[in-house]
Amino acid sequence: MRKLLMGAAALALLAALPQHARAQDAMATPGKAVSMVLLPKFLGILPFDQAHKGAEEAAKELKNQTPLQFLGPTPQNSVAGQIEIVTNATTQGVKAIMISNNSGDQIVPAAKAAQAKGIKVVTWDSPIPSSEGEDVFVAQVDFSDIGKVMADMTLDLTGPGGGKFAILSASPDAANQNAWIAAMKTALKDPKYAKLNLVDTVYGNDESEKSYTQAQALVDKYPDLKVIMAPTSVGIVAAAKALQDEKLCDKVKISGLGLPSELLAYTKNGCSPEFALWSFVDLGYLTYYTAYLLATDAMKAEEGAKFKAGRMGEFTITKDPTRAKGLRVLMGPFTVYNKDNVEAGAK
Amino acid sequence: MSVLDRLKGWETMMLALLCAIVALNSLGSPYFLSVGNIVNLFQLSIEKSIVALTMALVIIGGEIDLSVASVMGLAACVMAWTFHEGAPMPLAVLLALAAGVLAGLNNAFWIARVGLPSLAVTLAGLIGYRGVARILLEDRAIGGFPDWFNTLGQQALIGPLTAAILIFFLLFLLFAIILHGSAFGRLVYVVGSNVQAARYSGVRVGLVKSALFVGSAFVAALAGILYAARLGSVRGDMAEGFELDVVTAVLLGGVSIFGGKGNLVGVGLSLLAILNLRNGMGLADITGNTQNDVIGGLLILSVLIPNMWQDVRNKWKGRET
Amino acid sequence: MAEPQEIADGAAAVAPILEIRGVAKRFDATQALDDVSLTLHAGEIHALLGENGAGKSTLIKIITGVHQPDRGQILLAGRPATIRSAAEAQRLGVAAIYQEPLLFPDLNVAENIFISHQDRGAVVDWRLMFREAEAILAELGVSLDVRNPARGLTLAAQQSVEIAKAISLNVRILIMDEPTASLSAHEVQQLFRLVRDLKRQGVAILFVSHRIEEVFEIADKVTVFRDGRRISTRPRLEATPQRAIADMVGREIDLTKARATSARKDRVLSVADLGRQGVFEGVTFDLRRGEVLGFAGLIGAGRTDVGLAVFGIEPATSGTILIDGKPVTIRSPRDGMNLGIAYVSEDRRQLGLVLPMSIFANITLPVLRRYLNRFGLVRTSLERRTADAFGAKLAIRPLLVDLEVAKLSGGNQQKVMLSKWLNTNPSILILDEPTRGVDVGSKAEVHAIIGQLAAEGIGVIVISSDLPEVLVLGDRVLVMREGRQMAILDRAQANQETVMAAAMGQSLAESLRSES
Amino acid sequence: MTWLKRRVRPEQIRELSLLVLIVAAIVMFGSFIDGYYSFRTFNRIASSVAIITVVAVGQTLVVLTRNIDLSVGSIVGFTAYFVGTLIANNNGINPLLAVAIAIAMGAALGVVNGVIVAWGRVPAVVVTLGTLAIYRGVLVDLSGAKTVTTDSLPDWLTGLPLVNVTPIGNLDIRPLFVVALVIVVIFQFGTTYLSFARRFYAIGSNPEAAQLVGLPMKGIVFLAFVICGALAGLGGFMFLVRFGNITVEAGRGLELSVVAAVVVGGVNIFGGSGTVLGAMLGAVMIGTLEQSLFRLGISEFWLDAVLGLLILLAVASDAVILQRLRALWGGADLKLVARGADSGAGEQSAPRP
Repeated sequence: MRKLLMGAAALALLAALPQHARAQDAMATPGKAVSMVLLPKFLGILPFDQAHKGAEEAAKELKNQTPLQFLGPTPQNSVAGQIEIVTNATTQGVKAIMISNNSGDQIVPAAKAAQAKGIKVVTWDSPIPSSEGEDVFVAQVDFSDIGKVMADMTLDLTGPGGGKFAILSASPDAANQNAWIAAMKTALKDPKYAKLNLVDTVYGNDESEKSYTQAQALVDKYPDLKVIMAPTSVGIVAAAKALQDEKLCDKVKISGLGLPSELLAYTKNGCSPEFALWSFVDLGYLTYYTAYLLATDAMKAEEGAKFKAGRMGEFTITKDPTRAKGLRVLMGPFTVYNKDNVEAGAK
Repeated sequence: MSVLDRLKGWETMMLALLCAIVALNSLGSPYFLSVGNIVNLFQLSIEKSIVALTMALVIIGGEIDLSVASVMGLAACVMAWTFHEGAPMPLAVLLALAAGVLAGLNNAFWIARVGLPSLAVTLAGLIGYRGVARILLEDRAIGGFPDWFNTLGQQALIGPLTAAILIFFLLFLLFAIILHGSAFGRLVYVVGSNVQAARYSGVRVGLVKSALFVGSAFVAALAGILYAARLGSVRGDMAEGFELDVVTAVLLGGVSIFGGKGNLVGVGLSLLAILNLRNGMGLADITGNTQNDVIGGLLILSVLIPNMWQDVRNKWKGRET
Repeated sequence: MAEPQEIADGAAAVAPILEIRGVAKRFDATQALDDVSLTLHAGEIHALLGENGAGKSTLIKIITGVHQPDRGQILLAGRPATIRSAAEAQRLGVAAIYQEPLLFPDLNVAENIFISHQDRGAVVDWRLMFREAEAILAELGVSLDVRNPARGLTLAAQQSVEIAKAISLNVRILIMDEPTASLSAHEVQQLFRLVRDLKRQGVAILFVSHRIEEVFEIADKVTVFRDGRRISTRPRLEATPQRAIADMVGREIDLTKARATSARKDRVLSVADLGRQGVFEGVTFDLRRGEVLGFAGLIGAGRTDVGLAVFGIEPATSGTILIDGKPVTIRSPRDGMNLGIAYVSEDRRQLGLVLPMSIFANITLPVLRRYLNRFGLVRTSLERRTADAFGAKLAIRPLLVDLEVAKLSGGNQQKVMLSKWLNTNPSILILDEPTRGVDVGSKAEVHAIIGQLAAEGIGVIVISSDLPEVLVLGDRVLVMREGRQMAILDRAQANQETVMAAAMGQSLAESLRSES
Repeated sequence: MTWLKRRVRPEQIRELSLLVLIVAAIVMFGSFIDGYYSFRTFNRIASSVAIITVVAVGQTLVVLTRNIDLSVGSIVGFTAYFVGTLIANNNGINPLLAVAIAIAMGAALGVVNGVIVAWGRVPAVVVTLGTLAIYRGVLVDLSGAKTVTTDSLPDWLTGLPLVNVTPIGNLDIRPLFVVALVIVVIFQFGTTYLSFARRFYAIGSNPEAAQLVGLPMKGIVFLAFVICGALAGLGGFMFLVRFGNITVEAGRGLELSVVAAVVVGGVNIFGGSGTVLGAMLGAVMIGTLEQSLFRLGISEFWLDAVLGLLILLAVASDAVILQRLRALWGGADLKLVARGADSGAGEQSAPRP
C-alpha cells in the first residue's frame, strides 16, 4: 500500500517537470497501463451503456493495457453504491475514476479521499454540484443551453400562442435534472417566452411506470395542458406512451431529452414531434480521453488546458459557468430530433 | 435440539463462513487486509449495521419495523432543514433525534395501544415518514454543515476509528448487555415467545413493545444523523430501501422471524460476514446486483443447509433403530 | 350413574377389530414403547390408564399413523396393516379425538366436521354440507350453528364438533385421548351418552383418561401402562381403582380422602357483588386465611372470569374487593400481584408458561425485578437457586433448572407454574384447573401441595371441572351457573348431587332437598 | 336481524367496512375535484389497480397459509422484461402463447420459492427476501442494459390498453381491468367453493390440526407459491402491455404495494382469514388514494406523507369496524376469543408474520 502511494507521488513529481506542455495541445501517449473506472449512475439503462461503448472505443485507440472497469450500483442504492465503488477504487489505487454523479454533494468526501491518493476524478453527464473532489466535468452540453433549448422546443410545440406546460423530471435528487430545470426557469424569464406558463413539476424516479402515471395525472389535473417537458430518457418515452394511450397526442405534446432509438415511433406519430439529445457514445469517448490524459499526467486539470481527443478533435478546459466554481470540458453539440432526422439518429 | 444448541450451532456456522470469506478476500485482493480497507469496510455501511442492532431486538420481540430507513431519512432531513432555517447545529441534531422518537411513539401507539399488526403500521410509516422528509427538503440537497459535524462522520477519532464505528461498537455492547443481561432483555424474549403468557404473568406487554419501537426509531434517527455526517449533505432520498438490507442481516444472524429466538452474537457475526463479503466482492470489481445475488443466496442457504443436514441425520437415525 | 345392563352387552367378543403385536418405539434415549400388545373388539370401550410418559400417547400416535413402530405389527380386522399417515389411518376407519380439540378457528363448524373428507368432490356444496353437519350434530343431540366459525366455541362445543368429525368419517376405531380433561361433570355425562351410542353402533373405542372414576364408569376393559410397558389388562368388573392406580404408579395412592381443613378466622379476601359487564355478576364470597374455596360449575359458567377479574387481567366493572378488610381496586395483573394475589391459569401452554424458555426463567418471570443486581442486570445464579429450591420442594422432575419447560411432562409443567406463582409469596392463590391433563401420581402430589399451602395460611381458590377434586380439596364450594353465583356449600352440604343440581340451576334449597 | 346474524358472519361482511371507506373516500374526492366522477377517473384507478390486484390475489393465497412472498416485484419485472424481449424479437408470436409463456415463467420462479419453503422448511420471509434480490439480479445481469421499447412490440400488444371492451355508448372499460376482475372472480369463487382451495385457510388457521387431520401441508404451501408466481407472471405480462417500455427496473418495489393492498384488504397477515375480494378492495383503496390525491392539487412532495397517513387510518378504522361487527354478533364469542389461545391481542400482535 505504502509503495503505491510513493509510486503515485513519484508520478506526480515527473508530471510537474515539463512546463511547455501547456503551449500546444496535450497529446495522449497511447500504450500506457492506466487502470480506470467508468461509473454510471446505475446499471441497466441504455444511455450509460452507450457511454460505455464510447469509452471502450477510446480505450482501444489509446491501447490502454489495463482493461476499463465499468462498475455501477443498483438504482435503489445508487448513492451508497457509488460511494462504495469510489472508495473501493481508491483502495485499489486506480489512476482515474469517471463518475456520472447521482449522489449530489454526498459523493464529495469519497471523491476527496480518492484525490488525496492521487486519483483523477472526472465527472461526466452529471457533475458534483459543489465541484469539490472533482478535477474536471465533461459536460455533454452547456447546461444553460439545455435550458434554452427546452424552452425553445416548448414554444415550438405550443406555437406562438404559448400556453401551459409541465415538467416531468427523473427524481427530486438528480443534480443535473435540477440544474437543467433551473436553467430552463431562468431562460423562461426572457420576454419571448412570456406566453409559456410552467404549471407544475413532477417526478417519475426514472421508472417507466411512475413516469407513465405521472404524465396521465398531469393531463387530468391540467385539462388545457399543451406540453410535457421530460428531460429524462426514461420519463420522455413513458410520457409519450401514456399520452398515446390517452389518445391525447393531438392536444398535448411530449418533448425533452430522449434517445432517438426509443422515441422513433412517437416522433413519427406526432406524440413527441421534437426532442433533443447528445451522443452518449461521444460523451463516453471524450470522458475517457480526458481522464486518460489527466491520469498519465499528459495534461493538468486547470483552466485553459487544451487537448486533442482522437476523432472528436480539440477541446479546452474552461471555468464552468453553470456552477459556482469548477472546471469543465464542453462537448456539445445538441441534436434536436424531429421526424426528418430521427430515423438517422436511431441507427 | 434445544434453542440454545441451535443458536450455538448457528454461531459456529456463521463463524466458519466469516473465516472462509476473510480468507478468500485476503487471497483475492492484496488491499483487503490493509487498515484503511478494514475501516472502510465498516464505515461504508456502518449506519445499516447500527440499525440492525435494534432491528434484532424488535424481531426477537416478535414484531418488525419496516420504517427504520424512512426514519433515518426523516431525521437527517429534519436536521438539515432546521439547520438550513438557521438553527444551531446541536439544536438541529437534538430536533432530529426528537423527530425519531416521535416517529417511534407513533408506531408504538398503533401497535402497542391500538393493537394493529406492526407490519401494516410500519409499512405505512415506511411511506409516510419518507413523505415528511420530502416535504421538508423537496428537491433540495442541503449541506455545508459545520466542520465538527462532518468530521464526526468522516475523520478518525481514536486510532483509525471514526465516531460512527465507535458508536456502533458501544451500542453493540450496550444492546448485548440489555438483551442478554437485563430484565428488559428477558422480557423481550418472553414477549416474543408468548405474548399471552407474558400478559398473564403481569408483564406490561404494551410497555415492552413501545420501548422496542421507540428505541428502534431513536437509534434509526441517530444512524440517519451519522449518515448525514458521513456524506456531508442531505437529500430526501437518504437511506431509501435500507430496511430490506437490515432485515436480511438480522435474519442471517439466526434471529427467528417468528420472534423469541436469536441473539446479538449471531447478528454481529452475520454483519461481519456481509460487510466482508460486500467489500471483498467490491475489491474484485463485483458490484450492484451480483452482490445482492450472493447475499440473497447466502441468506437462503444459511437456513436451508442446516435443515437438509438435519434431515439426512434423521434418516440415518431411522436406519440404526 | 352407570346403567348396569350396559356392561353386559359391552363385552361382545368377535374377531378383534384392532390387534397390536409386540410394538416397540424408541426416541433417541427413551424407549417410549417396549413390546406392547393389545386387542380391541368392535363395540368395546377399552380404557388406557397410565401416567404421562407411560407410552399411551405414543401408542395412539402409532395407531393413527403419526409415528411408525420400530418393531411389531398392527392388524386391522385380522389383516396386517401399515399406517403411514393420519390420512391413511382415516381411510382405514381410525380416528382420534385429542384433549385439546384441534379445530380450525377460521373455518365454520360444518367445514371443520368435513375438512378431512377426501370423497366430497372438488366443489363444496355449502347447503348440503350445512344440512349434513346439522344432521350429524342433531344425531349427537348437540345444537350448534354450523355456519358459525369455530373460533370462540366453548371447549365442550369444540369437543362435540370433534366427535361429529369422527362420526362423519364413519369410523370403526375411535381413539379418545383425554376427551374429558376440559369438560365439566355435566358435559362429561353428555359425552358418555355419545360414546355409548357409538359403542352400540359397533364402534371400538380406545379411551384414555386420568380420571379414574370416569374410566370405571364407562370402560369395559382397563389396560394400565407404565414406563412403556403394558402392566395389566382387566375386565372392568375385576379391576378396582385402587389396583389400577397401584399398577400405574407402582404404589398405593388414595385420591378420595378429603384433606383436613386448615381454615382460620381472618378473611384475607372478601368479594361483594362483583361483576363484569356481560360476563358475570353478583358474585359475593369471603376467603379465609388457610381456607380452600372450590369453584364448581359448567365450563363457561364464569368461574374463570371471576378469577381473572380478581387478579386483574379482565378487571371487574362492578362490585367491591376487600383484601385483609381494606377495599382495593385491581385494574391490571400488576395490581393483583402487588396485593399478594396469584392466578395459575388453566391453559398451561398458551397462558401459563413460556415453553421455549428455561425452568428458572419461567419461575422468576413475575418478580424478575427481585433478581436484579445494582446495575440492573439479572442475577441468574440467584434465579437458579430459587428454581432449585422450588424444584426440590415440589419435586419437579427432572430438576434441571436450565431445561426448556417444553420438555417437561404436564404434571411437572404444572409444578413449574405453581412454583412461579408461589415465588411471588401470594396470600391469595387462585388455581384454575390445577390438575387438568395431569396424571394420577402428579395429581396426588399437586393435591398434597395445595393442602400444604393452605396449611401455611394461604387462602386458596380452586377452580375445577373435576368435581371429585373440588369436593376433596374445598373447605367450601362456590357453584356458578351462566355468570351467576348459585350457592356456596360447606363440607356438610357439598356432594356430587348438590353441586350438580346447583350447577344445573336449582336454588340452594332445592339442591339440598334433592340431596335427601 | 337475528336471521341476518344467523346467515351472515362478521368475517364475511368484513369487506363491507372497507367498501364503506372506499365510497367515503371517493365521495370526499368527488366533492373537492370537479369532473372527478368520469370514466377517465374510473379508468385511471381501474388500470392502475389492475396489475397490483392480480398479484395481490396470488399474495393472498400465500398469506392465507401463514407465509409471505416478497419476491413478486422481481417476478413481475423478470417476466415483463423477458417476455417483452421475446415478443420484440419475433413479433409474429401468438398472443395467447406469449401470455402462457409469461404465466409459465412466473410459475417456474414460484416453484423455486415453494420448494425451498415447503420442503426446505425455510421461513418464507427468508426465502423470498433472498429471491427478491436474486431474481432481480439475474434479470439485470442477463439484460445487458437493453430496454424493451414500444416500437419494437407488435401493434396488437401496444394497442391493447386502448381497446374499449364495452362499445356501448360512452361506457369505457379497459381490458387490463377486465382481466383483473376475471381473476378476482375466479379466485373468489375458487377459494369459496373448491375443497382443495379451502385448505389454504385450514393450514393457515391451525397448522398443528392440519397436520393431525392429515392435510398435505407441504403440497398446499407449494401450490400457493406456484399460483402466486404464476399470477405475478401474468401481472408481468399486463405490466408489459400497459407500459410498453420495460427497463430492468420494471416492478421494483411492487412487493410493498402488494403487501400493503393485502394488509389493508383485511387479510390476516398471520394466516387463516381474509378473502381475495378483500385484497382487491385493499388495492382499490390504495389506488384510489394514489390516483386522486394528486388531483386535489396537493404538492408532489406531500403525496407520500398523506398516503402513509391514510393507509394507517384505513387499517385502523377497518380493525375498529370489524370489532364493532364482532361485538354486534354477540359478546360471548368475543369473550372466549379474548381469553383463548388466539385472542384479539394474540391475533394482532402474536409473533407470527
